Order: sequence, then C-alpha cells, then structure tokens
Amino acid sequence: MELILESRAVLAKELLHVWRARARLVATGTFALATLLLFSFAGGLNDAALRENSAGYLWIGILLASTLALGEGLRVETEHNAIEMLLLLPVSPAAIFYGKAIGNLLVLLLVGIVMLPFLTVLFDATPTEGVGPLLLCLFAGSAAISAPGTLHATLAARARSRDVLLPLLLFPLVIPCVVAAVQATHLVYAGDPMDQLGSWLGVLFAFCVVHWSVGGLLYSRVVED
Amino acid sequence: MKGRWELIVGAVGGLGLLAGSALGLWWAPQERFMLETGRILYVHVPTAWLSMILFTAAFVGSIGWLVKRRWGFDFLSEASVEAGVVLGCLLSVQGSIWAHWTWNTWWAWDPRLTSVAVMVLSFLGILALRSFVDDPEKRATWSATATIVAWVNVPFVYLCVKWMRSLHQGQSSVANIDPDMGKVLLLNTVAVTLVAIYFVVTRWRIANAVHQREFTE
Amino acid sequence: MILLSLSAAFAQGMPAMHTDDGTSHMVWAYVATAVVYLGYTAFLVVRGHQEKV
Amino acid sequence: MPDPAILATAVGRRFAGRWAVRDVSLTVAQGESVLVHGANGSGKTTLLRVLASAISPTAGSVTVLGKPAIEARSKVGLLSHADGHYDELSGRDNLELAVKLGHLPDRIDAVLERVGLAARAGDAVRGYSAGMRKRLAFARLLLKAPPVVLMDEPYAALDPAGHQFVDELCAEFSAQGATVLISTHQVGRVAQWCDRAIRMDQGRLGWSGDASELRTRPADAVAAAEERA
Repeated sequence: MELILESRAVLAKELLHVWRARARLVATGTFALATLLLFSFAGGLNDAALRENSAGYLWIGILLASTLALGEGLRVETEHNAIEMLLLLPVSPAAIFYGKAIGNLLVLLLVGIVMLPFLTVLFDATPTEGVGPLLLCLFAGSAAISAPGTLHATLAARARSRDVLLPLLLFPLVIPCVVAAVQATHLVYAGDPMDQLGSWLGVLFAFCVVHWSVGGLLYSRVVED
Repeated sequence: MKGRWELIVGAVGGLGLLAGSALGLWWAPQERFMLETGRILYVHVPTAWLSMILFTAAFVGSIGWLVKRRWGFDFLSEASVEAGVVLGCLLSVQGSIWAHWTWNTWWAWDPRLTSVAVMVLSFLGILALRSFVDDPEKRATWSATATIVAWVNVPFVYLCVKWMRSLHQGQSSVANIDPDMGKVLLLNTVAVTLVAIYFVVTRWRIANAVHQREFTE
Repeated sequence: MILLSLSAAFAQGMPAMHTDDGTSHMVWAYVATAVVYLGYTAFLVVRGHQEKV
Repeated sequence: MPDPAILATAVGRRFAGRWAVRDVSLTVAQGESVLVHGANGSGKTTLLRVLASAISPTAGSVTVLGKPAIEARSKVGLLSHADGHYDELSGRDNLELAVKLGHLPDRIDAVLERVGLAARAGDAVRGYSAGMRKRLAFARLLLKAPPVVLMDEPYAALDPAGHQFVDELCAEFSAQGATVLISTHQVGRVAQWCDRAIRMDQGRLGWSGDASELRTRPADAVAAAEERA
C-alpha cells in the first residue's frame, strides 16, 4: 500500500546516496576492521581465547561502526533540512523511517559481511554451523541495531553535540540485541549442540518486531516540529 | 511553602524508613542462608520496587505528554526519570555490595541487577538528551519518545541476561520470607514509596517553576 | 539514618570487608542507602529553594 | 465563495517562551499575490513556515484551500532558506527524487532548462554555488507547480539576472492562477506587481493594504501609510 511504495522510494534514495558517497562506506568498513585489529592486539596472544571471543569482537565492531553509519545517514538529512523537504512533498514520516532504517540495515549487514573473512584470518574462527546461519545472525543483529539506531540518530542529529548523544542513547538500548547476536553468532562458530540458536534468533526477531513498529509510530514525533 | 503536602508525606516516609531500618538491623531474625547480609533486603527490595515504578511513571508521563500535550505530564516524566536514576544507582551499589559477599565478586550478572543497571544507563542517556535540547517543546517530545523506547526495552534486557546467565550460574533467590522479616519489608516498602512520592512531587514543582520562568522571559 | 547506620557500624567496630557473617557488607549497604536518600533530598531542597518553589 | 487559499486564525508560534509570531489572522484569496515585509526577526520566516505546515502553530490554526495545512502539503510549495538538497546527489538526482516521492509530472529537463542548470545537472550539488542551489530549489518548485506558493527571501543569493528570473517566475505562477506569498526586503521591486502587502512587526501583523500604495516611494510610503492607518 502507500507506505510500502513510499518506503521503497526512500530506500532507493538512501542506497543511491550511499553509492554516490561510497567513500564514506569504505571508511566505515575500514573503521570496523580497525576495531577487529585492536581487539586482536588487546585480546592478547592466547589464540583459543581470541577464537572464543571472536563473535563478541565482530558485534562490537559492527556496533561501533553503526554509530558512524547512522550519524552520517542523518547528518545528510538535517544538514540542509532535506528531511523537511521530504515531509512537505509530502512523504509520510513512517516511510522516511522505514526507508532509512532498511538502508542502515543493509549498510550494517555489508560491514558485517566484510568483516567475516577477517574474522577467520585474524581469529581462526570458522563457522561450524555453516555460512547460512551466520548470515542470518548478521541480518537479525543488524536489523535489531538499525531500528532504534535510526530513531535515535534522528534525535541526536537535531540536538546539540550529536556525536556524544547517539552512542549515549543507543548503546544501553541495544545491549539485549548485542547479547543475543553475540550468543547466536558464537553458537554458529563454536557449534550448537543443544540447538539454542533458534531461541536466540527468536529474541532478536521479537526485539526487531517491537523496535521496528515503535520506531515507525514515534518517528513523526521526532521529525515534525 | 503553602500547600506543600508532600513535605508531610516525605517526613512520614523518612521516619518509616528510619524505623524499618532500625528494625531490620536489630530486631528482625537473621536470614538462614545469607546471615547478616540478608538485612540488606530491607532497603534493597523496596528501592528496587520503587525504581521500577518510577520508570513506569516516566513512561506514563511520556505517553500523557504525547497524547495530551499538557506540561504536567512532561514534569512527571522528568521528575520520575531523575528519581528513578538516583534510586537505580543506589540499587546497583546495594546489589554490588550484596554480590560481593554472596559470590565474592563486585558484580554478579544477576538478571534483575543487570536490567536495572541497563535501565539506569538508558535513562541517564535521556537525562543527557534533555540537557542537550533547548526548546522546551522539542525537549519534552523527544525525551518522551526516548523514554517510551527505553521502557519498552526493559523486558528484552531482563530476558537476554537471564538466558545468558542461566547457561552458566544458577540464580540466587531468597529463602521463604519469615513473617517478621515480611513485616519489616512491608514497612520499608511503604516508607520508601512515600519518600519517592515526596521526591517526584518536589521535583515536579521544580520543573514547573523552571517552566514558568522559561515561559515568562 | 546516617547516624543510625554509622552507630551500628561503630557498634560492630566498622569491620573491614571480610567479616564472615556479612555484617560489614550490610552496614556499608545501609550507609550507601542513607547517603543517597538524604543526598537527593538535600539536592531537592536546595534546587527547590533556588527555584523559589 | 471558493475556499480561501490560506486562512490563518489567531496563529502564534512560540520558541522557548518567546513568541516569534503572535495572534496573526490572515486571509488570502486564491490567485492573490501578497508581499510580506518587515524588519529582521519580525516573524516573517516563522509565519511562512507555519502557513506551509513546516512547523506547527503553538496557538491558532491554519487551513489551506479549506483543508488543515498538514493535510494540504501536496498543494503547497515552500521555498525556504534551507534548500533541502542532498549534497552527494546530482541536481538531476535531487529532482528525480522529488518527482518519484512527490508523484510529480516528470518535466525535469524542461525545468532544468528554465532555471539555467541544464549544463550542470549531472554534477553533485556539493559543487554548486549558493545561487545555483537556489535555482535548483526553484526547479523543484516548478516541478511541483503547487496552487499555493510560499517564498522566503527568493531574491537572496541571486545575481541581477536571478532577480529578473524570480520576477518572471512569480508572474508565471500568478498567471497560472496560483496564490503567491513572498517574504522579502525587495519591497519596491515586488510591490510593482503583487496585489497586496502586509508588514510584520515583532511577531504581529502590522500595516496591511493595497500594494499600489508602496509603489511610489516604498520606504517612507510605508511609514506614511502607517500614520494614516
């Protein structure tokens, strides 16, 4: 219906913008890889420990990179008040939210995928449960971060000292999905004897359902003056 | 100072807390397993109960503001978040002290403790958001939005930490409550509720005064 | 509250953290509780005074 | 009697205790062109943004063509200080975006030609000068061709040829029967062709009358007209 069409158009704009400004995308990816390197140095030389925590390093890398991607994604909208231009076209705030959130989701997914080979190289971590479940974890985790992330990045972009505010607002919020994503990813890497992957992905899915719907409902309050 | 009924409420609450603590410290029987540290319960449980209620009050205030657009709701939300954060921090400190004796670590990933700690962090972020936005109406609307999202998030925090923990350590819980202990606990809970009402109503009046000043400039 | 807790502490001789029955932990917890409740009350009174509530 | 293009009743907008616009009631008939002038900070921009539903009024209400302003956004075009462009996208991309999202007729090449940006359409807006960015904003306005056009300082950042261009554009909109509201300091210039003029004074509606009175000696004519009012 109308919302889906509008969201798809906003998503197309989002992806076109990411493509046109792909230098920033490369920078975000490099930033994420840099965090992986930092972790491997910080993690000490004990390979077994590094392998054990590789899922955690992956997700902390994605989360830190997400603040860059989300902050940038919204700076673009508020810099010349493009978001007001969209609202006055008119485009419904919910469509802007879903378009941008899906855009951010794909960016985070891309950053995650780029990190996977490095995870194997640096931490000798190979997904015993196969690449399929691994991509599913990446998708679910990225989706869980991008919904509250887009909402709060919009808040931060319009308030003062935005760079401080986004992590301050976002990190406590996404703790449960980081916990779930790390546990799920770890099961994929280390093997899932008791088949708990499904339940962790279930939590991520529930988290997404709640935050994607609440985000859509509240987004008009954040963008309208 | 006229019509400041909450002063009486606060005073009664304070005295109640004083009496409850005294009873908790000396009169109440010793808890079978936790020995002396069991007495922390008399201040820990009521505070935990209150911080949850305060964050829920902030949630109600936020919805009220978004729907009714009346400033009283925004003051309620602001006051409840602030008091909630204060009590939440106290709770974490108490929990940490208790964990130190029970498991000899300063922080136990007990789902309840961790949920409160995460909530305190979320609402500290919202207090920061309030200070970073000048326009009162935007400040009210945005902090209301962030409060709703933070509140909705609490069950997930609890669930994830509970699952994560139950894979490693068993969960500790209080043995059945001895009737005497129960009485002291009830007294303290009522007392802390009264004190919290004093906190929120006073902070509400302060927010109201700030608002009047802001809007008469 | 503070006086009460402190007196209880001194009654037990303000033990270091490693008493066996956890008294010291309990005392520290009560002191913390007292400090926070009274501290926030003081903050509210001061702020209330400033804003002439 | 057709619905007025714009009907503002006791409109007010407050920013943290300060009333930028206070108790403004205004009726603009369809097809009418109105000049809004006044000192800096008199509330011109805020008034226009409230009429365009870019910001919601703290008090009072605004209806556009009979419907509440928020529901009539497709009928209103706002040219504001912030041009609303995406720097990384090209001029053409920005217009295509507006066409797709605003369900507008695809006359992109025609409007690019009209605003003189055809040559630079493929370049990223990041490289545009202020004047070119303004022309791109005009292009988007032309694409939308709304029945109600609100322009905030259209002449700013434009060269003399640009000023001429704005005059033609306004004439074109009026010719199409659109209602035009222009907030500007170019009082003398706009008074030549617009129907009515209103003056904002510290957030309130000051002098209001036929634009012809401003045509002779704009500056002091306003002062003289006010003594009489």
